[in-house]
Amino acid sequence: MNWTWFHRLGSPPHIYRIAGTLTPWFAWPAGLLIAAALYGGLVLAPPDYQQGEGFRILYVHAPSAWLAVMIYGVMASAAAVGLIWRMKVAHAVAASCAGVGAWFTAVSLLTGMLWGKPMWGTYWVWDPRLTAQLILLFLYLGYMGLRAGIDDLGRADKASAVLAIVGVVNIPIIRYSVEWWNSIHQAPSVMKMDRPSMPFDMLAPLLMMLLGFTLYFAAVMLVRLRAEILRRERTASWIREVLR
Amino acid sequence: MTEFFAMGGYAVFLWPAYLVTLIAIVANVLIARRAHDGAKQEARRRFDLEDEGSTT
Amino acid sequence: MSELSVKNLHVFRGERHLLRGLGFEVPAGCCLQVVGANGTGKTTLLRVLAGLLEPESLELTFRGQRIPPRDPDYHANLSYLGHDPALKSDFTSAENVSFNVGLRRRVASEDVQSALIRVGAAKFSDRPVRALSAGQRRRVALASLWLTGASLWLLDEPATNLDVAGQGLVASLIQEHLADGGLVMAATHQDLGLPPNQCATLEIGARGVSA
Amino acid sequence: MTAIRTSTIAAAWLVLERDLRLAVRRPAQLIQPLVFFAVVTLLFPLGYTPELGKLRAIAPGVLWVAALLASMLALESLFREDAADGTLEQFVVSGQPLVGLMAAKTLAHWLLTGLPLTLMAPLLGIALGVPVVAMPGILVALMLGTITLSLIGAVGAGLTLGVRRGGVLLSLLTLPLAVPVLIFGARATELAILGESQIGPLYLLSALAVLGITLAPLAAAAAVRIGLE
Repeated sequence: MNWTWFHRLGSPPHIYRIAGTLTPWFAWPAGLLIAAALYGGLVLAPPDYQQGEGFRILYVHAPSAWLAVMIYGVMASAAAVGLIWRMKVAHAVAASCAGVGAWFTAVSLLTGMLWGKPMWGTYWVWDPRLTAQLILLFLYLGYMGLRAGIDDLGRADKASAVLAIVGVVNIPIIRYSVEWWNSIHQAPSVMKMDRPSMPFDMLAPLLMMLLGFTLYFAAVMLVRLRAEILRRERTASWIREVLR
Repeated sequence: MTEFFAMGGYAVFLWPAYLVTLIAIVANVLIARRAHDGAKQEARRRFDLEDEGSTT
Repeated sequence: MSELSVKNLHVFRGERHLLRGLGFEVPAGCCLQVVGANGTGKTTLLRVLAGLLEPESLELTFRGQRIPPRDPDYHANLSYLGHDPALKSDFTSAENVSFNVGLRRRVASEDVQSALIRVGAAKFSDRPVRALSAGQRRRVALASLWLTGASLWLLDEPATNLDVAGQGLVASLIQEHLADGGLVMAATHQDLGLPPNQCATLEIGARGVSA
Repeated sequence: MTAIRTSTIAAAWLVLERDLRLAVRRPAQLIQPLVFFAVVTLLFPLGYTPELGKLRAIAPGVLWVAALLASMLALESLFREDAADGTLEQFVVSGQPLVGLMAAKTLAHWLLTGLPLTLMAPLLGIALGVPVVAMPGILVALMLGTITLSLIGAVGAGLTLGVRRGGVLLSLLTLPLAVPVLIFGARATELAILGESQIGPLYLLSALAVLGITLAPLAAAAAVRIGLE
């Protein structure tokens, strides 16, 4: 069984071209889905019996929180593939994820705080999910700090890959310990909403938004991936045609 | 229309939340685009350097 | 049949494609002198072969077996002497040698003393290394190299900081090692006084391809 | 001469013994984390209140945060000196499994930092109004927690080996990963002070320690190999 498809995945010019052609296929559906979900979430969905119109923040908070965790997972798996099979493209994928992940972790925190204020009267509430997202933000910042701290690109790729893998092992542990910490102190919990037993017209926009955000991430990541590949391929001859 | 924007009194929390998300979405698109253009320029500069290097 | 053969060695250091398709062979009992201007990749070559630096691509064969440069048995059979003599300044030379060699094989304190005598470091063997000159430290490092008795020696500028007598010591250690059927790769411009059949030269030019 | 190759355990023991002997030769470095631990702990009464009753309530958090930061302090030098004088390179080239040598170095760091901090904690606990009856509980919890801290710290120290002024980055990488230890440790200490059974958090701390012992040396070895390139 020869792994030609796998090795082709590893060849930068091939990936560079694919990334280029795929980007619009992710970008446009993402835009449509987000627009539709916005309309659905803000206009069609009925207000929540408890939180009234305020619950609509869910439509930006939950997708950002999902993106934050999902991106770290993508980053760590790309890092693992990069380390195990020594594929530069995989490291390039990991490098392309970090920035977007950190941004949306911050967004999930901010939207969480803006949601907490009307519900609990204070911007910051030590809700387990918000706390875990905060620690996740530090993991992202640590990853980006380590990458920035090492000059040699090859070494930065490998060192940050080890950190990403160590980080992803710790994320469930951190989540569990924060939930455990929250339960022993009976601290308030804002996010009762996101295990939705919501009616369909509330749930549909959320699912559309989740998918839209995911496709959006894929599109942005692919563009950054092309940049990262160019940075790593340096003087490879195939770049000449690309630049023409 | 105005009561739509009032969002049942939650406007002051809801719209900033959506604004923050919009900023993140737009910013990441710009960052990605700038990173790619920058990398292309960098590669072009390196090739010109190399062409000069080998011709002199 | 050669003890050590390298093929298709490519190494990138940051921007530069430092070693491009390097290939060479070192038969048993032979010393390969690696020469070239500074920054052309002599140290990089030795560090890659020692398994300290990951190359872009490399086909390494040692004693007829194709192995990765980080193979533990391959490491057990090699000694790498880099720019720094790998000594703890708070330890005495005897403690340093017994640790460095002891990490690899059982060693008795008499062996340590005889090694220090062999390299002329016996007189200062009880003072902490912190109090020694660079040349004296280099001799202590040579004592560990000699005592370990690994078959492949990867030496990066072995004679730095050494006086004329020290350089003679390096040459004699290498000759003795080759006589035992050992292998040496040394990045040095020093004339080791070896007969032509025991010594080859690998010139790494600006293009990084073996001359 | 056919030499008898040193076994992995013997090599690891050699590294452990070397680090301990080196530390004894330079005791100043041993004292600093302990003084730091004391100073940070004793700042809280000055910054908060002299009332022992109130201090007792925050004692667990204070002790554990101070212990966390103190053990972070000593991590900086775990690999840096060995990398500078070239000995760490010899570990990688020695033919001995690097994981074993990394485990030995981490154990040495715990014996020289984690353990002394743990033994000192009851003394500082008294200054925070902690009842003497709670001391054994605090000792056990801190002992387990500092093991995991050393293990996570070793990975962080390895990763920041190649980074100039990596000290701050080392803390930024290690502290988020140490959050579970802090949570379970502080809770175990709190239960000890209240005189209740602390078996639950102790199990969780032991689980973290076991996870750390199995995985951290692997990650530290990989990090060091990369850092030395």
